[in-house]
Amino acid sequence: MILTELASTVLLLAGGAFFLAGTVGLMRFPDVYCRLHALAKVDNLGLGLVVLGLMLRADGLAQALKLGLVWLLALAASATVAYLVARRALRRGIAPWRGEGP
Amino acid sequence: MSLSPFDLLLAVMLLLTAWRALVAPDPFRATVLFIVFGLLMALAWARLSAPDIALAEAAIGAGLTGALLLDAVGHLRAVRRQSSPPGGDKAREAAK
Amino acid sequence: MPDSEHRRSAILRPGFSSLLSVALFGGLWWVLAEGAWRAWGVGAVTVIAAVAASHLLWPPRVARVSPVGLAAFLFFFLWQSLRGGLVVAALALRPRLRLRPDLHELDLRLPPGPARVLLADALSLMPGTVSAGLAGDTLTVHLLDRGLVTEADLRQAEGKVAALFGLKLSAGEGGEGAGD
Amino acid sequence: MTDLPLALALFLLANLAVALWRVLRGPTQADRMLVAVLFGTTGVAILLLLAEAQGVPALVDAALVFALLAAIAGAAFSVRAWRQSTRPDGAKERAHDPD
Repeated sequence: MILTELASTVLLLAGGAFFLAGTVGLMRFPDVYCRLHALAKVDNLGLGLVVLGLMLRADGLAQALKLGLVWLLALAASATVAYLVARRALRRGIAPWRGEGP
Repeated sequence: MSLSPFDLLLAVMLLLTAWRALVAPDPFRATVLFIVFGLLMALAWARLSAPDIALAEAAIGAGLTGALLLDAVGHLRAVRRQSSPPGGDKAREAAK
Repeated sequence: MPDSEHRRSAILRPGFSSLLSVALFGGLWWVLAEGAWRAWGVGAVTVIAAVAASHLLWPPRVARVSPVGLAAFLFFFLWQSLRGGLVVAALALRPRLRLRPDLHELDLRLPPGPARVLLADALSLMPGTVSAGLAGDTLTVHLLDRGLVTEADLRQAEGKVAALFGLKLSAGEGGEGAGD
Repeated sequence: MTDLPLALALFLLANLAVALWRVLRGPTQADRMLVAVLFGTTGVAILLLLAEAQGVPALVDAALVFALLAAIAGAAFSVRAWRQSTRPDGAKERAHDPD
């Protein structure tokens, strides 16, 4: 019992850390495409860890599965939106930032 | 339920987005801010333990209204773009 | 429940696949209702409507999913998305930000349809890649850093998606294990 | 121990505030579209944490709607609000006509 609690706490904190990393990436990355990487991957991993942490606290299988379902839906949504944004930005002619030299 | 730092921050964000949406220079930006306001409002309802209103706010207030407003912005742009270039008279005729 | 037998059977043609969808949507309802059995009255109606809608919108046998491929894909996907999050987080937190972003054009060997969509979506969640366009047979991928991803990585992902749908890719290096 | 979800929700809200400021500042319209992705993950996480912190499981449903809306808003952003392209190949966009 105490072990589940501990694991849940660790997972939640780790999730929070990933959200922080995602925000840092969002602030520092140079263009839309790179920011998409930060949002689509790091934040989703953070959400996954938070969901896992909350699943350990859920009162039943169905409730835990529902949390997992929310995560899956969020994954699908952000992957799709990331694709749409990137495609639209590319079609609008927003050139990707190329770092120092080729 | 006393006022927690969470509520305070949320309230500040709500006021900020509302103000920015009102003074936004172009419709697209105003619409984005409107959607953000709606989603933050849904969080506020969630904080007030009103899940049903949070759901309705997110679905109708932010989602449906936001999509409609975005559609309207697209229409406005298309109309403005057709009427602005010198060869655009034909297109405006067709729209009528 | 079966008020108009022939109409229902017209909607739900292939027996096994509709049975599968009933089980799937039923399970989904069970999860959504958080295991509350009282909600079954509404649930039954919803499940039937969902099955009918899914058959109308997405006729069966468009895609046949292989269970082994599904398991392999899920494992690969979860592992890769964990790695993706870690790698990009490390890049973001590095004190000196040094990125070399690039666009990469990938010639797809997957057939058009759900397989390509799944690949595009999955790549967006894997380390260092975001799909940015699908035109003809070419998938444009934005790379966060050129040193992070190789063509072989993309081909591996393509191979996993192919295995999920039980497809055999034509020629090429990435065509590992597309079993039935 | 039970305060952890609420504390984490506050932390995520602070993250969201910072990220929102960054995203809404632009510079391109594509940057602003990122709010859809942002709320699809951070907003969902905050709602799930609130559901746990306040003992209101129904908020999980609201989180589901959030995730769904992120997809809809993203599609509306990219398909609806940007139906014209700045490049001269606008033949496809022209196909749409108001009656």
